Amino acid sequence: MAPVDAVIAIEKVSVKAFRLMLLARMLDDKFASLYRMGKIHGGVFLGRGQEALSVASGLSLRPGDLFAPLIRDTAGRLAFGEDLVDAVRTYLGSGLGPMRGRDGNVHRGEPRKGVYAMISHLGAMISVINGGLMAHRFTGKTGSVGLASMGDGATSTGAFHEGLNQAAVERLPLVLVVANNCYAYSTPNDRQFACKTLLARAAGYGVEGVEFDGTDLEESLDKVNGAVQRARAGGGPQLVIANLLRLCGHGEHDDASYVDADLKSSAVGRDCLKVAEDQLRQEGLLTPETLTQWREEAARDIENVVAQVQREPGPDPYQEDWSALATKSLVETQWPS
Amino acid sequence: MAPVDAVIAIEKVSVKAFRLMLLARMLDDKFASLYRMGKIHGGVFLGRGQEALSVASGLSLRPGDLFAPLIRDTAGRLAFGEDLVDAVRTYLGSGLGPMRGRDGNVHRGEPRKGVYAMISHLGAMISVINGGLMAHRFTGKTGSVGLASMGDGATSTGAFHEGLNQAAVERLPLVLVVANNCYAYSTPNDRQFACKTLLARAAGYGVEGVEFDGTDLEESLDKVNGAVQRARAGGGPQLVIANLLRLCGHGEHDDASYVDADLKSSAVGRDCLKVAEDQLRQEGLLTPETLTQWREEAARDIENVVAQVQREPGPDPYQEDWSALATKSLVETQWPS
Amino acid sequence: MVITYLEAIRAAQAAALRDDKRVFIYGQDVGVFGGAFKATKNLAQEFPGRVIDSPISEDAMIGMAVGAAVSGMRPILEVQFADFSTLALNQIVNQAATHYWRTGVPCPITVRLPSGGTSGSGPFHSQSMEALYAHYPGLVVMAPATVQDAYEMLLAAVAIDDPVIYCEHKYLYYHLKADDLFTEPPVPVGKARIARAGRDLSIVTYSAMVHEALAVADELAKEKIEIEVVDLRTVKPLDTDSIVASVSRTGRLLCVGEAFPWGGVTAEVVARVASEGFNLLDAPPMRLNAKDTPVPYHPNLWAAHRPTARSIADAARRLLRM
Amino acid sequence: MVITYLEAIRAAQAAALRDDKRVFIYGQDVGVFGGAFKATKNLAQEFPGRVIDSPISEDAMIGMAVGAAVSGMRPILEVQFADFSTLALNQIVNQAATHYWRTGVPCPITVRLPSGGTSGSGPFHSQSMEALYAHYPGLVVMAPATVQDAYEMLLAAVAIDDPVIYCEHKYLYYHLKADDLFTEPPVPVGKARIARAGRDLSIVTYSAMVHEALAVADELAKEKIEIEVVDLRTVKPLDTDSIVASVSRTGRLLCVGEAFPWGGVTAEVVARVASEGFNLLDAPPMRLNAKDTPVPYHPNLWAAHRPTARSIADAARRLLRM
Ligand SMILES: Cc1ncc(C[n+]2csc(CCOP(=O)(O)OP(=O)(O)O)c2C)c(N)n1
Ligand SMILES: Cc1ncc(C[n+]2csc(CCOP(=O)(O)OP(=O)(O)O)c2C)c(N)n1
Ligand SMILES: [Mg+2]
Ligand SMILES: [Mg+2]
Repeated sequence: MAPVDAVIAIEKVSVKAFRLMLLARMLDDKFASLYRMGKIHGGVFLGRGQEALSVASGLSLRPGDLFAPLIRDTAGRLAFGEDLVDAVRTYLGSGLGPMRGRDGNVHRGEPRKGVYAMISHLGAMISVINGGLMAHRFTGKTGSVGLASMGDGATSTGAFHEGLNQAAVERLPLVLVVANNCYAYSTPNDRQFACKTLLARAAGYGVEGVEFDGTDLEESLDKVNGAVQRARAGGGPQLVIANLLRLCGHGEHDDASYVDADLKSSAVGRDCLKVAEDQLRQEGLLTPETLTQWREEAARDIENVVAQVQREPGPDPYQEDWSALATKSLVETQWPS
Repeated sequence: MAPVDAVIAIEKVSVKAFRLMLLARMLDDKFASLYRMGKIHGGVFLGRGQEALSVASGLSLRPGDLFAPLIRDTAGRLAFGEDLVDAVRTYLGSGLGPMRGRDGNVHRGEPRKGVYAMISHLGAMISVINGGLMAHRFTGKTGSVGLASMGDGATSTGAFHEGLNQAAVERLPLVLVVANNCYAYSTPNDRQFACKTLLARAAGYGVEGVEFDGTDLEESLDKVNGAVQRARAGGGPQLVIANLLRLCGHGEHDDASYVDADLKSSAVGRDCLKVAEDQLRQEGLLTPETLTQWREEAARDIENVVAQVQREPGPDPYQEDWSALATKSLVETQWPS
Repeated sequence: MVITYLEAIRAAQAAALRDDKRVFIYGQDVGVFGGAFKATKNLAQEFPGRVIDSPISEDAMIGMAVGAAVSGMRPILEVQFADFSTLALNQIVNQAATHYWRTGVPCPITVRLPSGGTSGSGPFHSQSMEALYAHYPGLVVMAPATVQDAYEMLLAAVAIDDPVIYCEHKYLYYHLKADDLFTEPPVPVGKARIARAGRDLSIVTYSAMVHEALAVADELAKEKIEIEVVDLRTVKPLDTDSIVASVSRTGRLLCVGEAFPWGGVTAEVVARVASEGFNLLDAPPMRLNAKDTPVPYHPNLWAAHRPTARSIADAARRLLRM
Repeated sequence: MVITYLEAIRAAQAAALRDDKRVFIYGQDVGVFGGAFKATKNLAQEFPGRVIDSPISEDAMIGMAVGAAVSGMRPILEVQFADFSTLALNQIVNQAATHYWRTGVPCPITVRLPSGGTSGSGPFHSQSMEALYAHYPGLVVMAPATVQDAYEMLLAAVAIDDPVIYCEHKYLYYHLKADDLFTEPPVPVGKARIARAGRDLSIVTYSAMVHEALAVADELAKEKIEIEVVDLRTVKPLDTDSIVASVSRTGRLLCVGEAFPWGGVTAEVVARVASEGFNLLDAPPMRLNAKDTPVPYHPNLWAAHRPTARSIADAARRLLRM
């Protein structure tokens, strides 16, 4: 049996994790409803069903680590310390957000705080994390890790391969977390790869791998944290495969009617939030009252932030300097001027 | 014990293979000497030390199959039926060669005969082979296979990953032959990948794999042929890893001084031509007299062809239509005209 | 009957699949799902085994198409957004585009690139990449602006023996409608089209910007200014003759494009007119492009980033005063 | 002392490594081997742990540089040949080039591209890719033509807070020599240089073609024709002021580039001069590029494919008669 302290620590983490999952779910739901009301300029992409894994990624990291979240990582971002307002500002394109209305929705980050801003091209963030870790190595910053999120579909990109192999050659503390949600947009696993499990890839890169049920919060916390610890301790890159199901469309424009009904009713189709709730209840860590209270608090926080951001001005094209260079002396004259 | 017929067949193949290896080695040597005499316009890249594997690739294929040879495949090309004169014409840039002086040295092919013309970008030919095999599938051409050659270094490219994964998903009869010659230009394996053996990659794609001593002709014939047979029989993609050493520079401009002396004196450093010669001698299939005779024949053939091609005119820029499009009505006017 | 630009693209693919056994379609989610934009809706069902979902492997997608084309097929590729074709660039410009010239064996592939900006799409789902492809030898680069062209040029792309980059504009998908697929006499591939005749100023443009230019022509017509709008249709080959002929009628050239400002179609057009039609010009030729930053997400910024009817009209007025 | 263009590149990297701890070099075979062209010879030995061999993974090479740069380093990347940068294009144009604009955090990487044609190198080891990179917002694109510029601009590239594409010409590596690294006063980055003054015709060009143009100027000087040669140095930003100023002196513009003819530097230069300096031109501006095919292998074809002193002189004479 684990010592009492450790049990309490784990419990606390799972409680914290659950609250973050709840917040993420409700924030995502809010984005979906704003989308339906036509208040969002582009697409909306949710993490529904993936919050347990995502929150585990965010909570396994500590300040000084590097994180490259992907589109379904609302929970992980919040867990790593993202301010609610940054998420909302980015979705609403506020000029005050970290992306200043230049980029939107899930394409946000704060590199100086260790959160890289994803580009859309799948797989492309892995090598960027590697580079950040190389910088840490060069500057003697030891003990940090970098975690990159990924989907099952993204494992087919050349960038995935080059990035993981690069990390392996340099033996970098990269944790590559694959949310295998059975689909890449409409494309099922069997049109994406032919290996029985993506875990089989680990050996081909000479890295450690672990696979688990990503609908289970405690499992997720345990396994992701384990991988992060191994990387931190010098064990080299870690390939983490979590099996789960996306419980929403690819984006909110998509009804996901292509998702196999059998999968939905199978174990991977469980709602991780419900699973976590049940776990916490059974462990006596959650009462209906607390849940209601947490929900209310989350709802209030979200409503407040959304209301605030909706009052904020959009970016002003006349205030923009319309240049993509940091070196202002090299900016080209626009034609015609 | 194998039935007598089969033994004879194998012997015959190894004899044929040895003669082709000898021819390839001598042709390569000729290119090297032309290079030193300043008679070659660009680089020269040899297959020295890789002839056993290469010839096994070429001999395992039959008409109707597809082949994407790489830079060290003089032997395999000859084995698959390349005319000596095409190789020489390409190296010398003759206007009469298959590439008409437009492309040169190792960048030659005759797609209509099943030999694709490699581009330099490593890994890029795998998916092209896949496409040819898809065409066969669409047109009901069954029983054909496609073989792509590759180096250890090329396994780090995104194209390698995407191509092999694509073949696996489509379960195409692709045979991917990796000549692991321990170096990519000057870069040793341990700066290229971190897996113990590249064979460990096979499982990650859900394909069959085989690894062997590529300095051994009989082993090479046996293993490559086995993979080709499995692919032909519907077993899906095959990853073939052959270990050997490049017994020359990356190109003839390179003295390969970076090659580890221990490797040179180890088993992978054996000269496959010498190994094959010894094997054949021991099996009573080769006498010193035949060897001398074969050498003389090869030397004469090569000298004749080189002499002929050297008399051929180079391409005439005034005869070129200087357009890259097949649809002549769409060719752009050149500026200025 | 009303048919959209997107439906025309779907119809052309259906016709190609129906009429030519060598045709197949390959791309992410193009199968039963019908594609991210539904450009292949029902085609997998109608043509079993010939509309194939690919893994997320842009490089291998084009490589596979090249191999199939060289072996006799006529693949149509859908890249989910043009922006992702950066990952296929090598196979396009070095493999497909060089193949005929190097080997004498044609490589007839059609690469469909959902291109151009729409509100809220941001830096990575809005790009216009025609300049990259047109720069490399060996490719035909199309950018249809009308429903009829969307249909006819896609069929032409499949029929042509060369690799074709077919830039279809996402904004036009649903916004552009026609009463019929065939409303005008067909124009051969490689020829520009006079979308509207005029004699005071030529606006030379392509793709979605043709419609902005036409709106400007409408507006300025109220001031008795006659704008001629030239729709390039293919940006490579570029129909210099028709462009110069238009400038010879109007004496003034405004070239408009939605792509980034350095290089690209507008530079090539203006450079050619300056070289070949110098004496026809009554005023300096003018260009209007997007701004030199990534394509912004917020509609306020987006509208200011790319040319619009308003900024085109401003430029036209300025040019007319010169 | 005699120093080659290649040695200047090596020297600049040595100086950068020596003076700035944030600098490291990453690329295939750049380590103990010293690089395919020996541009990093001995640097791994002199600066242990800071000159690192990469796997054959161009996409990951640039991605890693971006991550390192964003976290405070100043990586120099060597792509073995410019032609292979097609495989890194996505990371360059979408990751590195957009980073500052999107996040406000600069991404100071220097990507060295051994560029341009040499005899016998063929379609895949000869390309000039500056136009692709200049088209995308967010990049500085350099193309040094002299030994001094090779040195000074590479140091500037490392110092600049933006991603720089540094196109170094392979033909100049050994052919171009100088007595000293510093023979002329330094010119700021972004400014063109008058490589030779003249008043009859401006040849605007860059990289190896500067030397062809200078040879033409020498030759035509015998006929009392004074050619002004403008060396662009950076193709983005493009120093329009200096170009227009030169044309204002000569009235005639011939723009020469070694790249493919559609789009690119010559189109951009001619288009800008036509727009901004229209009234300065006494004759139509003229362009000379390579032909619209891949770069050929055989020297006969190669010499006819790209501009040479001879074809430039022909074009200049034609233009002077206009
Ligand atoms: C290189 C690339 N190709 C195509 C796309 C378009 N795209 C965006 S998300 C997506 C599916 C991603 O699937 P997966 O990696 O499994 O992540 P999930 O959406 O399931 O979380 C695709 C194809 C892209 N973003 N990048
Ligand atoms: C994508 C790409 N990057 C770089 C190169 C330059 N290059 C040519 S051969 C070579 C080494 C190849 O090593 P390997 O694949 O092991 O083949 P080998 O030469 O050992 O047979 C390199 C780096 C290339 N051709 N393609
Ligand atoms: Mg998925
Ligand atoms: Mg090798």
